[in-house]
Amino acid sequence: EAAKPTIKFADQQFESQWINNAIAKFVIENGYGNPVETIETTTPIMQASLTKGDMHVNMEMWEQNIIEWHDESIAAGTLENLGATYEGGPQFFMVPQAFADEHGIKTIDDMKKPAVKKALADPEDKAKGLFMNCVIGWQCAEINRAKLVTYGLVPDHYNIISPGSSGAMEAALAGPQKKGQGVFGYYWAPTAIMGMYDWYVIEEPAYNKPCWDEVGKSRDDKTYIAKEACAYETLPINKGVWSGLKDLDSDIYTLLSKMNVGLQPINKTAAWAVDNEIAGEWEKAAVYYLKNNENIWTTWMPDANAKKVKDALAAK
Amino acid sequence: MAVESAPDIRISVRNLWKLFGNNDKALLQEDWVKTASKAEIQEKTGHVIAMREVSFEVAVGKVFVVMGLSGSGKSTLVRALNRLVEPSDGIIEIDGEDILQYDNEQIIAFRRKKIGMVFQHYGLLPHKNVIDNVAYGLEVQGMEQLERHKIASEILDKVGLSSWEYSYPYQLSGGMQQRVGIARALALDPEIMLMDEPFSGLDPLIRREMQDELITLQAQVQKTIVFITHDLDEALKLGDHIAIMRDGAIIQQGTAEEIVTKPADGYVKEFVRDISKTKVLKVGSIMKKPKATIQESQSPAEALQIMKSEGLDYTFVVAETGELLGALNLAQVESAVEKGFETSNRAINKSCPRVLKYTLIDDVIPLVAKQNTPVAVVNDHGILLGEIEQSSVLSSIASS
Amino acid sequence: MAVESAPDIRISVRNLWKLFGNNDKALLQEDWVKTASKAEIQEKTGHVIAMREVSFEVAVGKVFVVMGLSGSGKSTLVRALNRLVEPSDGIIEIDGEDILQYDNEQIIAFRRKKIGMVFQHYGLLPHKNVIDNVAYGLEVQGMEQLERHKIASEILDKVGLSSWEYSYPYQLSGGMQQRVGIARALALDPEIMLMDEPFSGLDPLIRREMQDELITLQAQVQKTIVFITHDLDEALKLGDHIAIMRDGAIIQQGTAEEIVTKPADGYVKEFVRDISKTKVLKVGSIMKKPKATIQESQSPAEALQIMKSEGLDYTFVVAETGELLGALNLAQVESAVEKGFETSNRAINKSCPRVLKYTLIDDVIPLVAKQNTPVAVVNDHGILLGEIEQSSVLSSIASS
Amino acid sequence: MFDFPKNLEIGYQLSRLMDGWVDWVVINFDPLFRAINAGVLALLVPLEKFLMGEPLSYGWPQWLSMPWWLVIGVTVYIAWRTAGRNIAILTTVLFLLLAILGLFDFAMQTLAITFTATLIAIAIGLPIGIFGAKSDKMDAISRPILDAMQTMPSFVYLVPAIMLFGLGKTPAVMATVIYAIPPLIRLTNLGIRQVDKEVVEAAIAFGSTSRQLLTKVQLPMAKPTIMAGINQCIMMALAMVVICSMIGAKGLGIEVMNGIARLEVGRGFLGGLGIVMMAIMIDRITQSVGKSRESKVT
Amino acid sequence: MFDFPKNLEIGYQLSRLMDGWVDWVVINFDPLFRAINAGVLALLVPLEKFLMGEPLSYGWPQWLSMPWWLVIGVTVYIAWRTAGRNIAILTTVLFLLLAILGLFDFAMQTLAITFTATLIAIAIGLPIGIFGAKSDKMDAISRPILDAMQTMPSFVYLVPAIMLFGLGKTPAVMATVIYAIPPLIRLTNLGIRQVDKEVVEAAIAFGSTSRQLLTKVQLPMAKPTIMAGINQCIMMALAMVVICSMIGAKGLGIEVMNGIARLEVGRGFLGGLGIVMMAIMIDRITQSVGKSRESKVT
Ligand SMILES: Nc1ncnc2c1ncn2[C@@H]1O[C@H](COP(=O)(O)OP(=O)(O)OP(=O)(O)O)[C@@H](O)[C@H]1O
Ligand SMILES: Nc1ncnc2c1ncn2[C@@H]1O[C@H](COP(=O)(O)OP(=O)(O)OP(=O)(O)O)[C@@H](O)[C@H]1O
Ligand SMILES: [Mg+2]
Ligand SMILES: [Mg+2]
Repeated sequence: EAAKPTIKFADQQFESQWINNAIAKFVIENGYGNPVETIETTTPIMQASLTKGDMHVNMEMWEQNIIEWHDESIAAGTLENLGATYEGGPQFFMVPQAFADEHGIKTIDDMKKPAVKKALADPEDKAKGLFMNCVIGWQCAEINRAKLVTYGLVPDHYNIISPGSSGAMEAALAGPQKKGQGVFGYYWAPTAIMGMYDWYVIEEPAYNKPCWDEVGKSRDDKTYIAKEACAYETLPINKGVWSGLKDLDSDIYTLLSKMNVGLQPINKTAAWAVDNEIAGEWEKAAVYYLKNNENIWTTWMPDANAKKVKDALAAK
Repeated sequence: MAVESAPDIRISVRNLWKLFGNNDKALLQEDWVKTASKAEIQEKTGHVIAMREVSFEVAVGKVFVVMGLSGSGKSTLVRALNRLVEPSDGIIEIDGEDILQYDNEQIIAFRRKKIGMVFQHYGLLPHKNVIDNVAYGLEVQGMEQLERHKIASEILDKVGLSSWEYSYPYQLSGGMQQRVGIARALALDPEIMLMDEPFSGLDPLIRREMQDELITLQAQVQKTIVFITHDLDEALKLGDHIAIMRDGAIIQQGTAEEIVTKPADGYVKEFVRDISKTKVLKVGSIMKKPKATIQESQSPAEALQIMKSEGLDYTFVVAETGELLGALNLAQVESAVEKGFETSNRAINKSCPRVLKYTLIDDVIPLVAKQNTPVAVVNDHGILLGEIEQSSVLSSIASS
Repeated sequence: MAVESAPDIRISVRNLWKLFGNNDKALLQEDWVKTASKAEIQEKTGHVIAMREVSFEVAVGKVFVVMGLSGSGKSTLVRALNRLVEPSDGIIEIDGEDILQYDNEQIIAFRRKKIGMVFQHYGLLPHKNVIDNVAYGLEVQGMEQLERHKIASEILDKVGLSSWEYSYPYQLSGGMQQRVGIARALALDPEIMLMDEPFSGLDPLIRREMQDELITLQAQVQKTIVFITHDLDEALKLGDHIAIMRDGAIIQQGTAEEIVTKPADGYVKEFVRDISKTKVLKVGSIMKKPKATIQESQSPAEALQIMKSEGLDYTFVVAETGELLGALNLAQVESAVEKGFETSNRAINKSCPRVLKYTLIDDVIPLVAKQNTPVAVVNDHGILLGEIEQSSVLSSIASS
Repeated sequence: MFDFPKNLEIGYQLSRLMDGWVDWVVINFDPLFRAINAGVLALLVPLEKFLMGEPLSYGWPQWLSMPWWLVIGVTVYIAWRTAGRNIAILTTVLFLLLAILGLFDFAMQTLAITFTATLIAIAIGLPIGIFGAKSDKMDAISRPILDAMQTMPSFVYLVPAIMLFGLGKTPAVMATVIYAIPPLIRLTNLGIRQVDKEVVEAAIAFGSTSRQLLTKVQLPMAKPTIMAGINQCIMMALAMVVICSMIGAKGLGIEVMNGIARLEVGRGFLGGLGIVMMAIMIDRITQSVGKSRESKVT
Repeated sequence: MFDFPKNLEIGYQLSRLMDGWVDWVVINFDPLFRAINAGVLALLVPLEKFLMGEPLSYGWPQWLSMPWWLVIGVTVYIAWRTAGRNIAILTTVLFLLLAILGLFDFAMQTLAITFTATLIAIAIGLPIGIFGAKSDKMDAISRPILDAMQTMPSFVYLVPAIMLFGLGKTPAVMATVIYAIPPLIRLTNLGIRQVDKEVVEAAIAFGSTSRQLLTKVQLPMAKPTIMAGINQCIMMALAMVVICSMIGAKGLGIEVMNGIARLEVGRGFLGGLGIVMMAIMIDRITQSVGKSRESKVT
């Protein structure tokens, strides 16, 4: 059955996507017989490729961060959103757990305490603390800024620093944890960094739509200060596929549109991967997931395909 | 002052100018440039004058030597002759054709057939072996490898490098490299050879050897050679004609003798100061008329009387035509008178030494040194022209 | 064969060896190396032999010239004298001290005080102006700028560059740059000057000028000079002693005269072939004993008899001590006899020309050329040693 | 005091304009870029398969491919012939290290791309360099362009390149060529200009046409410098390995990216070490190709 | 035929080991790196503020800062004195372009980092280069290390650098120094080795100590080559601008990152153009500092 087309997955170099790609790869290769290729890339490259069909599937689009492109591409008919891969990746502000304990940090207002600020001092401007923002050019970077301004942390108490890649962001968060020092930043789950270290998620006002609209206004217009701010909405993490995928292989298209791995199972799998030091062999994580969550993944496909997957699993 | 080329003139250069710079031809239209000094032109226009109204002729088979200090324009001149340098103005006629009118194809053909060049730093192709270097001029003409190697091989034989054919230039000493350079020029069998300080980089021993070889070679091949040097001895040794340049102009040209005896100015005089005159001057220039000569028809008694009255104890006997027949000394005349010979003729020493007028003084010194009597100077037909003595030779040496 | 340095010997070099390579000292312990050829050593060990058993001495105030073809080890030798090159074996004594035993500080002090050096390519500091170049040796000694500029200024005056103090080397011609090089060496007022082909890069006119200047300067400053050249004329002009090197060894050393008249081998002979002997040989070497001389006490009649019997028409009159008193010719003697003088003494021409035995032949040529009679050769005390004639001078010229 | 003459509108309009151009090119020249893409891949894919010991085409017998030990053997032989024993030993050691660390296949992918990019760079850069040596005007024009090619961050042209060529090896090769070609052009230019003037004069004096001058004299004599340019070109190409991996070209860069993304410094470092080893290997070999001639000549 | 001698275990253990080292350094040397960080920032932050026309410290009067037109004026003056009229005009035009495109502040941030990195590179690289010129052994040892510094992808050492210093300017400066220092070291070494042997001999012959030889002869004469090394160093530093921005150093790279992240090719291109303009400007000025001497000397 060499004639079946290769399905190409984007690999943006973060853990949950690696696990999801591995699961999809295992299922497709064993259940459907299509070869699967994962393409290591960065977000902008993924954007440029997915709409051209150089890549077919992105298991985690995080489209809020690239919302303009997402909406334009959907409108132009080059991209399809196939719905959630899992229910929602939470996004939040956080500090190391030990740091929170030491300084009694609970809410976002606690971050204004002079002792906290001092511990997080910006080496370039010792009078203020430093906030680790998300990647330059992502929407979250502007949202975070808008929120911090409204909370009164910026510009009076904190400076913002933005990394240029998720790798840099992780390194900036992991360094202080290794040293047992404080760091204040934005992140999301499920991620390796959340699994590796203990973090305290800072309390913010709960998400609500009017508040978020305010934040959105400030996001788009730097000069506008939102009247209120609140925590991120927990949005589902969606699959984006090239609009030509349906024609390329409708079975795979159908499979992907049904595929929802579930937040809890994925978190568990990620934790297992960390504990077992799988050293980049993500297939092991996929096998772990598939063995433990048969009830979930069998719903994605017809029985005949599921049988093949089970056979393959049994061989592992 | 265009000179009609005589048939045996190979190179004729007339009023050649060269200004280095972008605007040379236009500048030469301006009158002040023609007379301005080199420094002045450079300051005002940024152009460097390298040749100024250069005119000369070289006859077939002759060696024309150009001398002058560094920067005087020697290289520019010689490079103009095969248009490696494009003159700003003037005429260069080679065998009667104005090569400055040649188009690109003609000039390439001209370079391939008529004119060879030898460079101071040899200018060999470092990536080709000796035989391919020598054959280079043939190669660019499109000659087959077999054929051109055959020719190159013969030439290398001639310059004594037959066992080095497959060596690379860097494996050869300077003298050997320059031999390759000469062989390369000879391989084209050109009528003209341009040699720009070919021996300047060599050790003195090797240099002398190369000069001697060039002389031997030239005797065989009879090329017309333009040779640059700033070594005076080299110029004297090799050159038929010598030109001396300063600041782009030829300030004097002529034979070595002319230049040494009549330097045009103080600069030339200084230039030739160290020269040993005996290597330049001919016997003719220091001979004196004999006080008296004896006609072959005069009797010994008459001869004796003439000699006594002039205070001579040695004199020459000539025929009516003026031809030198021999010499007589006082003792011989006296014995002839005693013996009663009718003519002096019978008493003379016919094998008395004689030298040609055109001999270099240097070459007659051994003869004169041995001879206590004056030596006769004759022309090609044996006509007695004068005599030289030890003292006159010594004076000529002393005056250098 | 250690030679005890006489008090007036400034440089004494004994059995100096140099092998370029990492293992030179050890290699020199091996016997075969001492006799092996340069090529053999290089092939077997990769070491290049640059000095082989070099020994010589230079007296205070003398100019010692080293000659030889390229690669013969001249530069290595001269560089060893201030330890720019570290000899592999041997002894160098300067004023009786073995400088090879000096430690780093001593050698720096030695270089600062005792020994100056002039380089072929001038070796000027391109980023310093002329006066700072000249003052460099003083600067590194820590002398104040004002003081060292004063000294440098004086020296620059001496070499005729006083108006160029603030120019940079690139603005000077080659000859001027070399003058700066010489001034730099003189500024330290060292006892010894090392000069490694200082004039080789210069145009011939300028070169001669520089040689003349060096001679003038040396007459004033009286340094002990080791001078390298491969130009024979330069060597003759400047050198008191000459050494000729080949493949690292000195194959002959001595005065110019010794080398020219008794070349040690064919190589040296070839080397000196072109030399004009009259510039090397002294009058003493070509003088002959007069056939007869007249004692001042002898009577004119006796003198006449001696002259007749020897066939002389010109002879010298000497005192009992052998001192030359004057000359007599036949006519003078005859008239003295007529006049009845008692001693020949009264008749003599006291101002007859005489030359010293140590005069170069070249220098007496004008005199001899004018003189039809033999010229007397005397020593410093006026004692008659012999006579020279035109023919003997000419023979000496002819034999070169 | 004075106000800043900043005019953001201009910048904005300018950038929109450029966006428009890129779109226009992407849309209108698609066939051209498809053809280029096909050409590059036709060269690159078989080379990569060959180096990785895969059959060049489906259905070909396995023995028509090159097993890993043969790749090593041939490379070491080349190193030995051109660069001598020491470099050959170095090459062997580095290759075995790559193999033991499991980086061999990645290294071959990287090698294939580097090699292809270098070939293309030579094909383009050599003529440009030659032309620049002959024409001062051309030289003056090309200089700032080359400056720009070297300092313009490659990220900037990656996105248009992907739009033009799609994801994969071709934009990687193109980006590499852009980044790596300037030293080749510069050194070719320099090398030809530096050829001993007297030798050039000699060649002209013996009747060379300008074509003969170029092929028989200038290029052979400039070879050491041109080789240095090629060497530099390869080195710069290797500096693009990680970026190439970002746009789907695989190779050693993947290891680096993966290592970094997971904060496994060691893994990234090993990947980086793989690149360094390749670089040292290729550098030493190509450098000695240039030098061996040079040291002979001078 | 033969099996691949791949041993992934070794690679894995090796990378774990390195991870361990990095952790160990990060945890144990924190005070040291804090001190370095403080040192670098003490140099860099005032410089940046100065160039951007901000008061150096809170409470300082505004006039103690440098307005944008003065920055331009001074730079143009320097360009004019060192490089002549043409380069001065070029500098003016490029500066005004930067200002009009709204890139001036970014450019000044970039300039500050580049300048600081270059200063540090000179402080470290010059002595190493000098030492390398004196000792063949040192030279042989440093050569592969320099190769590695240049070809090791900067991503690899960025992660540890960020862990050590946190996001910000210091790791950016450090990464820039690592990447940009090799040509400076190499050219310093080369420059000193190339000094005319006869001039060195002359200096020794006149009794220079080795220190005097270095300061009075070798360094002044090697200056053109060393300046070329500094020039190269700056150019390489500018090639790191985008990467610097990725780790929080602000500057022109931000524009590039923003443009790319939003697929606004034009915006990224303008940012890139800003870098190119800075590069051309600095290149022309520093190059002529080196050349003016050289052309005088030879
Ligand atoms: N290509 C050129 N451009 C500008 N000036 C030049 C050029 N070639 C030569 N000159 C100048 O022309 C003048 C004559 O130079 P040329 O090389 O002919 O002198 P030369 O007599 O051969 O000197 P040398 O003995 O040093 O070889 C010099 O002043 C030189 O600087
Ligand atoms: N540093 C060195 N290392 C190795 N060999 C050297 C070195 N310096 C000189 N030699 C060799 O030593 C020999 C003598 O060289 P030296 O420079 O003393 O000759 P020279 O007589 O001064 O020649 P020239 O007339 O060319 O200056 C030559 O064979 C040369 O190749
Ligand atoms: Mg010349
Ligand atoms: Mg020498």
